Amino acid sequence: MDLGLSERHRALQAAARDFIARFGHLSPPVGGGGGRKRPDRKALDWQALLIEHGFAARAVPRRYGGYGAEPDVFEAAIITEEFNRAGISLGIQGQGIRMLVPTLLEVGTEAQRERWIGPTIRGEVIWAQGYSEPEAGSDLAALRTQARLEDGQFIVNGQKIWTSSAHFADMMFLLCRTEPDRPKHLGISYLLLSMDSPGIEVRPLPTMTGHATFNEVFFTDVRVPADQIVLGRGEGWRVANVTLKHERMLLGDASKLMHRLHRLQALLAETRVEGRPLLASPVWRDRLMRLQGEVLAAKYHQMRLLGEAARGEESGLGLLVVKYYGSTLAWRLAALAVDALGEAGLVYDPHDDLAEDDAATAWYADWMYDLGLIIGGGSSNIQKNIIAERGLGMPREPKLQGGA
Amino acid sequence: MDLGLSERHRALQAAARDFIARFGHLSPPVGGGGGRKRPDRKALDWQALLIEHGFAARAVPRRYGGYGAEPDVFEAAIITEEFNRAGISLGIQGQGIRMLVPTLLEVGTEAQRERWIGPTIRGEVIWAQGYSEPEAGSDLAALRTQARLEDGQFIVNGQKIWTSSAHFADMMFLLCRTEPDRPKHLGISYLLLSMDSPGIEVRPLPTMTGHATFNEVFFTDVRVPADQIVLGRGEGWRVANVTLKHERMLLGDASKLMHRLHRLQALLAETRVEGRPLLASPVWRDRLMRLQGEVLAAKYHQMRLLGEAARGEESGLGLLVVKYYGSTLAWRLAALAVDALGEAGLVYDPHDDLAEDDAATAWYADWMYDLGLIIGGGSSNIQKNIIAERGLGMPREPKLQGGA
Amino acid sequence: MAFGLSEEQRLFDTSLRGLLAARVTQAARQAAAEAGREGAGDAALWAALTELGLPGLLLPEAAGGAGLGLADAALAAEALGYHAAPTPFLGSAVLAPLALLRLGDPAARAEWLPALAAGRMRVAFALGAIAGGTGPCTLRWDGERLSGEVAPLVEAAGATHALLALPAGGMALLALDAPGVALRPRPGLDRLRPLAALTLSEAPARRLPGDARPVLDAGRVVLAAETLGAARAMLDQAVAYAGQRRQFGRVIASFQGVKHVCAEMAAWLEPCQAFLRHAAAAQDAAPDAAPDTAPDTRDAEARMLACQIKAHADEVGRDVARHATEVHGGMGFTELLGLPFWFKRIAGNRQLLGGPERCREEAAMAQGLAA
Amino acid sequence: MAFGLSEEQRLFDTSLRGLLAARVTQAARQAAAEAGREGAGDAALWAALTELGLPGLLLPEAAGGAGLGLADAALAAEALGYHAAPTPFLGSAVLAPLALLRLGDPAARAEWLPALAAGRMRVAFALGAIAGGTGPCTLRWDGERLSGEVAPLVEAAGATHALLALPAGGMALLALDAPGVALRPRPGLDRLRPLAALTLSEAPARRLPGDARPVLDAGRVVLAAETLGAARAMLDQAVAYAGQRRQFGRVIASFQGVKHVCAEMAAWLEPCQAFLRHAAAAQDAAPDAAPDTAPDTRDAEARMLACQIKAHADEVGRDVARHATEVHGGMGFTELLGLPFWFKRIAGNRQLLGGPERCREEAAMAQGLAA
Repeated sequence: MDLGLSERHRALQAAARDFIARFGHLSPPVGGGGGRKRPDRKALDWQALLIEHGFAARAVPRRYGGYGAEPDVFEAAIITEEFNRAGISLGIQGQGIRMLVPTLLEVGTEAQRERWIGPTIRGEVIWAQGYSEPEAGSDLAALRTQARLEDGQFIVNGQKIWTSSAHFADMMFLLCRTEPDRPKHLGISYLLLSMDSPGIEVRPLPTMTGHATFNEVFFTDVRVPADQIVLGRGEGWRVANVTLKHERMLLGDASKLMHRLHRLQALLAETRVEGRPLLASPVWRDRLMRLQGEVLAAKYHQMRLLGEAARGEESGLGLLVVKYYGSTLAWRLAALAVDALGEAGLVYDPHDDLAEDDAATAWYADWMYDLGLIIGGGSSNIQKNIIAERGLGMPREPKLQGGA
Repeated sequence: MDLGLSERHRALQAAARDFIARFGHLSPPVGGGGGRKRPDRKALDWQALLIEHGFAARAVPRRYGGYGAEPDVFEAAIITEEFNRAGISLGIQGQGIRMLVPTLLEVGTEAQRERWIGPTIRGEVIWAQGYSEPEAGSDLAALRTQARLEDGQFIVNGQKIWTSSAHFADMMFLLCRTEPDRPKHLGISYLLLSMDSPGIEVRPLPTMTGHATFNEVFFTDVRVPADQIVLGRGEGWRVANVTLKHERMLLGDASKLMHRLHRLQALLAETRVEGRPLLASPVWRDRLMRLQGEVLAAKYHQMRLLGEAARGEESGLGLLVVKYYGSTLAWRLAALAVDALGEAGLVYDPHDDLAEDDAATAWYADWMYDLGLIIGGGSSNIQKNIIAERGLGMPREPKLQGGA
Repeated sequence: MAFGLSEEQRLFDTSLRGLLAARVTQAARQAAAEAGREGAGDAALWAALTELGLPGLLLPEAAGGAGLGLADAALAAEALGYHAAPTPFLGSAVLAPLALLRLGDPAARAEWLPALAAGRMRVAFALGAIAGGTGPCTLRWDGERLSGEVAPLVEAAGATHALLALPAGGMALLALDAPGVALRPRPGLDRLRPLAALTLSEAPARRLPGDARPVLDAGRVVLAAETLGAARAMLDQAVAYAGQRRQFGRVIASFQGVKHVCAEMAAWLEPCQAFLRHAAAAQDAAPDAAPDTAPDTRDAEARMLACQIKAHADEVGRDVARHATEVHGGMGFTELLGLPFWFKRIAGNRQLLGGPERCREEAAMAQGLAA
Repeated sequence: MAFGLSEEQRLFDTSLRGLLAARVTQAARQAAAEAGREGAGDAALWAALTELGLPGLLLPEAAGGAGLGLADAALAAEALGYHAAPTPFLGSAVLAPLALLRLGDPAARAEWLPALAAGRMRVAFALGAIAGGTGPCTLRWDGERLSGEVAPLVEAAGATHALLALPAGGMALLALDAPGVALRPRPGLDRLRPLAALTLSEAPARRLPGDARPVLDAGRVVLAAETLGAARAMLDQAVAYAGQRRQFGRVIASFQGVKHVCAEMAAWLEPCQAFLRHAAAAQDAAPDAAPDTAPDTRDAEARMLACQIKAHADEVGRDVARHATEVHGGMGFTELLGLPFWFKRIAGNRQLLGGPERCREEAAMAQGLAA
């Protein structure tokens, strides 16, 4: 149902469908590409085609190599929905494009924008995110990686973890402590550094999915030119929050849930036990229908948030619940799939290129990776604190005697 | 299956079955009697018959009017199971019999035992429990009802809430603060007082079930003879813990769950939608079977705890989880029944004598009352703290800056 | 629709909530509960709501109505649920108007629509025959007369008429003061929505032939709206109570245990609103279902959404009702703060017009996933 | 049985757990996972367990076994699960011995029981044909030869034999080095329980005619025991980790949010143990099921308990596996602490021999509640 689309949005929807019909055969496989390994020729060509037609880097100004449309959250949602529905790649989805580019557009210098935005949106420069540290999981203020300024260069020492594309990235945006004397949040800076710099060691981090997705990165006297700082010294926390804002408004969560629901329904229709499809069994059907209700809530809730964003309204509680609701629901969708796969689904054969995984492996990988997402970037407990404190106005955890 | 019963226990089981066959027709209706209103003639006669045959007050010494058997948790479990299975009353179940009598047996004076145990187990003297206060829900140490000693009498002032049989009780066992200068737990005493004393006002507390079950009790200069204290001044906390220990080892929780499961199964078999019993629908059957698995765990877990108690072993974690597990499971059993009742079950017609309630009303009342039980005597949060701290050895809540 | 409210809707919502906040006090609920036991409704509240135009919300302007849609009715129902208002909105302002508009002939409309719009008709309903009801329903036609029994009849207190779904198909509308009508009030769990058992012996009744499911669907959306409004009220009360109640030297809202329970409730509840509004708008967009024709895709989607929002609101509502009560501790179990009015409204709504299992199965059927 | 352990059981449990704690280190699990990819098992661990008598646990003393029951096998499985041990206990020490004891003729027993007791036979299994398996199973007899394919074959690495449930009823036991046998190792989710696809072309095999369900039931109890042991290990690790890991200036075990999650896990897990022990003992008490006779009540109760303990352990196991991983934060998602070995053991066990839905439906059938 298309309730609520304006004429302009209907036109974009039609344009997307037309593009998919004409060029869809050129799309790299979905799941491959962005994030897990360097884009290949096919992915780079596809990305260029998407930008040319305004289906990628749509709101990036032309002078930086983008399509130059006005930012419009509905347009982005429509594009995501149409491409997902058709099973067509939305192009390169790395952290550079999703997080760094909007951040530079908002708070970067003109020189930084000119140097990095174009190559990044084209997929020529791949970025890794250097935020998490082993001793500062949910507690970013506790981060320890240090950078001291010496002869016009920052000298970085320390360790990052969960850097998802570090093994093939060209660059990293890094949070580190440059002002050890200032209070926790105020001592952090946001640096851009080359992964080719001497003193960087990348070690793959083995995780439960078996995919080579994450890394640990060790820094020993790594030198970064002083102009590769975003905003200024001690402003890293502010920059990170800009990035986070873009992450939060990231589209596609509900679209991912809808897409997964459709795959799940197909799985239940295909999987037979004693000759009968699981979907014909009321117990399995009821589980599917229950999840469908929850996914529908996510879907229309996202449309509401998009509307609020478009009208410049603060979404407050509505926005704060999205991550917790969506990540646990995604896990439960995958859990039903895993149950449906049964014994035969226990064959698990992960490839580095996710697009090569068989269906059962993909479901199990999703299931485990989603557990990682529930944990990552603030555990469920942190999410619930945020919802309660910022969304419902409940008091913060009282300070401890003696502090720490 | 009777795995694990010794010959002696089998003999008791046979005796119980024989008793039920011979005298079961004399039983008052289950649900009526104990706890909600004063026992009538029929209930008193039945109680006398139960004591005579050793199915009530079994382990109370003969000199206090009991049956005089050695305490044996298995015997109690067998009796409970047989009577519940047959739908026959286990006699009067008030807080006097369940909590005060074992407490007096353990820490009362000889005079206190002689005076109160006999009339209590016969159902002639009914007790109310005076623990909870409006401002001290889960936090007993915060209780405010005061008693000062004056001319050989305690003078009680204050307010209690959740006193379940205060509107017809003869006596109350009361926790109150007698030593205002001592630290919180050490200032409490445990008094026995007559509900006929001047200065007591009992107001019914309207609750969601609509049954007249609970009261608020107000004390204004109520006089209690000084020898009606159990143990001594400031020992109330210790006495309450003795009572609590008996409450915790109370039988019948798993038996209640089993009994409820059977009623639930019968309900699903009887209730028809479009001519078809709900039990024939896989979705309803699966919900029932899932609950059956959880009830079976409760059932055998209780047998394990009984065995540990019989062997004098500490049950630790195993005992600490019982209340939380059992009360939430009981609620979920009732919730399935409520769902099964559908629209027709919305007719809700509670009587003061619960035995007169129709089946739908009884299920709804159970459902709401069980929510009260989840809340009562320490909310779920308190239960989880206890399990984590005492059962798993996790640290206590850190002290606040400044305290309170 | 961008899931926001229009200016008109916002104004309507504000005035309705203002009226309800002023009139539906704890004492008013208590009084209505007592009156319901005698079979009477809250006439003064109904009169005030009539002045605001609630009974005619869905009726065409020609019939004295406001000509609005189910999106507006759902908005009203959210507010009514939020205040646990004792009022026969569902039967009188939603089911009966829609039944007449969709299934009634011109004569029936002419006879009844103006009375409905003016709030003079209060219509109790029994739709169990097409919604998996567990109560008896032996209604049958004998010419233009109706005989048999049905229970429960819902919103029965103070009702002037009854709208009935019939086992053989179609619906019937009849006056409760007609000959051959015996109404026996029955106490209900939700004392603000009184019940009755209805026995008919050749009672005169008007036939409303055709597919009654669109009427049922609209009712489900409105019940979902009410449940979600009530659940939001319970969450708000739980957060407020936790911010005042002290235990162990702190307000309990500062304990993670309490905070996380509230956060869970909010996480479940918050995304429901847009779903509800979309499901309501879909009812307005679905074409009138002509009897005996296969519903088209759009109609099927509207059905699916109505079934799913009801099922989902029922599930979320139950969780919120339980946990908000728990946050209140013993106080939530008493009637002192009135919390059980909301608890029972949510519990009752779950059972009406088909519980979650039933609604999910119908949703599967609407999508061709079940026979 | 008073749900305690006998002195013998306590000693056995202590020595088994001691052996496992010493041998099944993180490095050993990692090595076994690598070896499993090549189709090999952990031969040294199996040899050590053989010395302790594990393979012959259920076999009569005359055959070189210990003559113990499923209660003891379940005890062993709890310990193996607790240590996520890479060993073919289920197939070689439970399913194959019971299949031969219950369905084998004297010749079959004489041929194989001593080799089983001595740990020389390692028996992979595929029981999907009678347990709602989703993999292919086209096995059929051609005289005494067996043809067709089946997958997954479980505990395949290092296996010498295979025990198969057949679609037409009964079971078959065959040597994997026989002619006509093609085994294709397949990587499994639980890398400590390797899988294979098996294709047979007129392979020589031994018929084990009769009702294979009692063998299946025993397997379900043992899987439940393993899952519960693994879940307990995850809870213990979560509590220990939370007691060390500091965030926001405190160990995370002092946050109610973390404490309550651990308390929930304990509340679900703790009551399972007695249920498990009773379900195992019920298997020992149930009479041998004679083929083609209706099972008596006692047998039916043993069936019901086996199905229910499997379903319940699967559900509790999934919750514990998820939440114990969450308590570990990102560390739980990595293999650095090895936590995924337990997670995957629990996840895999859920799928083997029938998932919870299947087991609950069979439990209903055993009670005459479903056809």
